[in-house]
Amino acid sequence: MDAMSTNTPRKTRLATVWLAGCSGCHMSFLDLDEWLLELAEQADIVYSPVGSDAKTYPADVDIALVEGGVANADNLELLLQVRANTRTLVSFGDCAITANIPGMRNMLRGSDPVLRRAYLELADGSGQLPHAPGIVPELLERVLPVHELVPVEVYLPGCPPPAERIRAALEPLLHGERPQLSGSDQIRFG
Amino acid sequence: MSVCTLRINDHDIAVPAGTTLLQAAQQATIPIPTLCFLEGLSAVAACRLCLVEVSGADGREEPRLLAACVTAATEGMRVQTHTPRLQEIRRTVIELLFTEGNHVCAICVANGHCELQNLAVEVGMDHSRLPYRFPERHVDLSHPQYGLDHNRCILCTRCVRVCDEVEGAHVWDVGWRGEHCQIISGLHEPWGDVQACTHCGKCVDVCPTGALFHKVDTSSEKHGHPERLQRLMHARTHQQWTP
Amino acid sequence: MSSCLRLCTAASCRSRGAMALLQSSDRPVKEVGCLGPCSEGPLAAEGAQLLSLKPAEGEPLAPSLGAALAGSRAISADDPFLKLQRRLVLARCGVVDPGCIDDALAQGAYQQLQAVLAANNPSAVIDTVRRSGLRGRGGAGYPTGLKWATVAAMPSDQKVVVCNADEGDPGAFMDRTLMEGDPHTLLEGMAIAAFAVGAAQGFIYIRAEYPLAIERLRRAIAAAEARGWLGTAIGGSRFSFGIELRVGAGAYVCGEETALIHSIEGRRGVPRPRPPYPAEHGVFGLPTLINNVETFGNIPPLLRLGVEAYGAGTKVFSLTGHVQRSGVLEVPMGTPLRTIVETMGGGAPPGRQIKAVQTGGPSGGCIPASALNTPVDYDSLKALGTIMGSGGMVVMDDTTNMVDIAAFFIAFSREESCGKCIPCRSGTVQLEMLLRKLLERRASAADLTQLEALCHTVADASLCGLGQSAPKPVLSTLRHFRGDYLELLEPGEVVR
Amino acid sequence: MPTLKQGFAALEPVLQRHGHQAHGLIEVLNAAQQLYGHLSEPLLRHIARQLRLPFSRVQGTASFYHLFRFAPQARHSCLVCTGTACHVQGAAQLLAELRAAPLAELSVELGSVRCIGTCSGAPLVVVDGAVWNHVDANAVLARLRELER
Repeated sequence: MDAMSTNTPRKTRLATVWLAGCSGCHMSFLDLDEWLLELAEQADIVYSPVGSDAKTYPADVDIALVEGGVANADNLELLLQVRANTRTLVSFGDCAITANIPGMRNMLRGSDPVLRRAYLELADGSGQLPHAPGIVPELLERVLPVHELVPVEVYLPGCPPPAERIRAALEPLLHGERPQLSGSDQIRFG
Repeated sequence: MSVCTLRINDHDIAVPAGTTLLQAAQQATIPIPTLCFLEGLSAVAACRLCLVEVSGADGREEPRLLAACVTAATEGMRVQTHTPRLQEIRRTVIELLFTEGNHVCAICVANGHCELQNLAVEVGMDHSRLPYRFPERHVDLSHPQYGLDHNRCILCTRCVRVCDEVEGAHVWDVGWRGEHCQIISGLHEPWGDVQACTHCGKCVDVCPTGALFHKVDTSSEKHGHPERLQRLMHARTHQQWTP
Repeated sequence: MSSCLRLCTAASCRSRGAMALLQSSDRPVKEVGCLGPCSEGPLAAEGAQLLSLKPAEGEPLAPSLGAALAGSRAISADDPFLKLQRRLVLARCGVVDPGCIDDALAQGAYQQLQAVLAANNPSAVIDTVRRSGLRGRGGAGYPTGLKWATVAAMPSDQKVVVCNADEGDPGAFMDRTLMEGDPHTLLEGMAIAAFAVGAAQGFIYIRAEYPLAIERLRRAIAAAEARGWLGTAIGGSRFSFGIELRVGAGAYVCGEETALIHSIEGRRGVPRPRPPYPAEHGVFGLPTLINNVETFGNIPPLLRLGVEAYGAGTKVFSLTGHVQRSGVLEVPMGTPLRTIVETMGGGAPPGRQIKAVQTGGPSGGCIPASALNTPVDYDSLKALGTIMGSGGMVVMDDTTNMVDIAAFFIAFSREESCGKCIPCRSGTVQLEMLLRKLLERRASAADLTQLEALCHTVADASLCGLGQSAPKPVLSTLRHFRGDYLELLEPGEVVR
Repeated sequence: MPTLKQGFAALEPVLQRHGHQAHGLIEVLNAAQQLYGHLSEPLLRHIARQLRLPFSRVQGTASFYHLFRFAPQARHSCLVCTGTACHVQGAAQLLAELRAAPLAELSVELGSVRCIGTCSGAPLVVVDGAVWNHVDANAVLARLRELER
C-alpha cells in the first residue's frame, strides 16, 4: 500500500454511502456518539453524506458502509464506483441487504406501474409523470439488494442496525479483520 | 412400557418407545429448530428444519435425513442434529422462505416476536444468497377483529390444523398448489364472509409470523401465543386447568 | 392366432385416423390395441404380418380401409423392432380385442387366477413372485414379492390393492398401451395380488388424460364382473374382490404413493412422510398394496411360465424423440440401450447423431451417447445417475441443448410440486430461475456453483420422491454435458 | 328460480354412488364438471353440503387439480402437448406462437396438456378432444379457422 511507505501508520479510509434508503442507518451511525471521536482517530472519513463534503467517490477506500437498496440509475452508477474503489464493502442495513421498504414497489412489477400509481392514480387532478432526463434519475425496473449486483464482503442487517452493532462490525474491520457477527444482537433483520 | 436407548450427538438417552426424535432431543435439552411443528397439533414435517441425520436404524448404516417431528426413536439409533450438511439445509430453507414471500421485518406487526425472524438469526442468515422474488400477494382485512397478510405467510398450515383439529370449524385450508399455494378461507372468499368462523382467534395465536394478526396491533405489537393452545390441550386431555 | 384383419384403434393410431378407416371398412375388422411401431401408424395386422397404413409423406390418409390396405407397406416379422422383443406383458396386446372378454378368455385370460384359486395357497403365490426377483416397474424398483409379503403379514381383516395407473412421466405410455390393448391382464394380475395378500377391495387410480384407457377399463371391469372374474365368489371360490376406477384430475404428484392414497380418499394429492408405509397404513388407514400397471401385468405371464422360464423378465419401453421409429417395445431385461435406440429404433434422423437418451422422466437423467452400450437394468442406470423409471425413453440428437432440457424438467417439477414442503415448492422455482439466467447468458461461475449446491439441498431436504429427484435432470446433465453449461457462462463476474 | 337442489339434480346419482361420502369428492367434482362445464360457486357449495365437507376443503381440493376449472369454457379448446417428446420437437415455440395469435377471436381457449402418450405424433395439439399430429402454428391456426366455418 502507498501509505505504508511513509512509515507513519496509514489511517483507514472509511466511506459511508447512501443509496435508496431513509438515511436511518446513517442516523444510527451518528448514534455512535463519543465513539465517533475514537473512530475519527483511526479513520479518515473520505466520503459520506454525514461526515464529508466530497462530491465524488474517491479511489482507494478501505471500508464503505453502503446504506440502501439500488433503486435508480444514479444508485447503480454510484454502487459500481464504490465497488471498483473499495476493499471491504459492507452492506449496511436491511435496505441494502433485502431491498426492504424501497423493495416493496417491486410487487407492482416494474417502474412504470409504480410511477403511474404514484403520479397519476393518486394525484389530485392534475397528475403527470415526471420526465426530466439528466436531472431526475431513471428508476430501475426493480429495486435490488446490493449483493445481487456486486460482491459484498460484510453484511450488517437491521432497520436500522443499532449503534452497538455498527461498532461491533467496524472495530475488527479497523484492525484489518473480518467481523464474525452472530446472534440476535448482531444479525437480526428488522 | 418398553424403553429404547439411542444416542443423540454425544448423549445416550433412554425414552419410551414411540417417542419422537424431537421429544427425545428436548428431553436431553438438545435444541432442534422447528417451524411448522407445534405441540398440540398433528405433525406434518413440511418445513424440513427439524431434519436430523439418523443412522443405525433398521440396520442401515448410511445416515439418512429424517424429520425429527415425525420419526419415532428406535433402539440403537444414532442421531446427529447439527452437522454442516444440516446447517446448510436449514439456512437454505430459511432463505427460501424469506425469498418466496415479502417479509419486511421493519414494518411487520410481529417484528421482534417472529419465529421466522428468530430462526434467521439461529441459522446465521445475515443475507439471502438466493434472489428475492417479490411476489404479488394480498391482504385480507374483511374480518372484524383479525387480518391475514399473505405476504408474510409461510404456509406452515398451523392455522389450518388448529382450526380443524382443535376448534373444529375448518375455516382454513390450502388452495392451489406448488408456488401458487395459498391459505384460503371458505370457498376462497373473504375471511369476514365465512360463517364457519367462530372468531376464536386460535389461528392468530399459533401463527409463527405476522401473517395472522389482531387488527388493533401495529408494528412490533403482535405476540404469538402458542402456549394458549398447549394449556387448552392439557386441560382437555387431563382435565387440569391453570387458572 | 386369428386370421381376421386386426386394426389398432389405440390412442396413437386413433390420432392418425384409425377410426375413419374402421368406419369405412366393408369387411370384418377386429379392433386391437397397440401393435408397436406407432410412428408407422395407422397399423394393421393379418396373422403374424404387420401392415403400415401410413400414407406417403405429404399425402392424406387413404379414404377407405380397402384403399389403405392396397397401398400398405408390410413390416417384416424379421424387422429388429419386432424380432428383438420378448412380449410377456404385452403378449395379447395387438392380438386380443380389448372390448371383448370372450376373445380374451379364449386366449387364456383369467386362467392363472383360476389356477391360483384352485391351489388356494396365497403364500405360494407370494413365494413365486419373490423368487422371480420381480421389481416394481413404476420406477423405484422395490422388490414386488417383499411388498406383497409385508402386506400379507398385516393382521388386518380388511386390506386394499391399488393399481397406480397415474402414468405421468412425459414421453411414457407403456401403461396406457397395456390398459388400452389388454385390460384383462391387468385386472387378472390385481385379482391374483388381492388373493395373495388377502384384500377384497381394489382401486385403479388412472389419470384423466387417458380417456380411451378409462373407457376400456370400465368395460373390462363390468365384463369381468358379469363373468364372475371380479366380485363375490370368484371362479366359484370363497374369494371376493371388486375393483373401483378412480380418475385423477391432472396432478403428476399423485403418482407418489402417499399422494395417490390421499387422492383416492378425495383429498388434495399431497404426500406425507413415510413411515408409516402404505403396507401398514394406506387407503382409509387400511394395509394397502400399491403396484403399477406393468408390475401387475407381469403376474399372469410369470405364473404361466414359472420362475425359470420367466427368467430375468422384461421391461416395456416407450421410445420417442429424435429417433427414426418410435413406439412401444418390450425387451428382455438387460438389453443394451444401443440395441433399443439404434437397432430397433433406427437411430437418429438422417444426418444427425444421438447426443443423449433421457430415461426416468422428471425424476431421471440423461445418458450420454458414449454410454449406449449400458444394459438397461435398474442398477446400471442408477450408476449412470439416472433411473430405470417407468419406461419412457426420449432420444435427443445433437441439435438438443442439454441446459434447455434440464430447464424443461425443472419447470415440469415446479409446476407439479404440491407445495407442501419448502425445498421443493420454492427450490424448484429458484433452480429454474438459475437455469433461465444461464440460458440467457447472464450467469456467472458463482451461479453455476449455487445451482449445484441448491440441487443437493432440494434433493436432500424435500419431503417426497418428486422433490428429492427433481434436481436429477440438472445433476445428470451437469455430470455428462457440463460443456453445454460452461458454454453459456459469461467470462468473469456479471453485472446486470 | 329453482332451488339449488333442483338445479343440480343430475348430480344426485353420482353422489349416491359414493354414498354421499367425503372420499368421493374428486369423482363427484369430475362428474359435476362434465355435467355443468365448470365448477361454479353454487355448484361447489352444493357438493360441500351434500358430502358434508367444509367449503374450504372442497375449494382446496378442487383447486389442487389442474383439470378442474372455475369459469366457463370457450367454444373450442386447443391444448398444446408439453411432454418431453413434443418439447424436443418444438412444442415450446409452438405454444409461444399460438399464445401470440388472436385465438379469442376464434372462440378458442389455449392451454397445455401433459404428455398424452401418443408421442410418435410429436409435436401435437389436442383440439376439442381430437389429436392433431406433427403440427406447426400456421397449420393449427388454419385448421382452427376451419372449425368456425
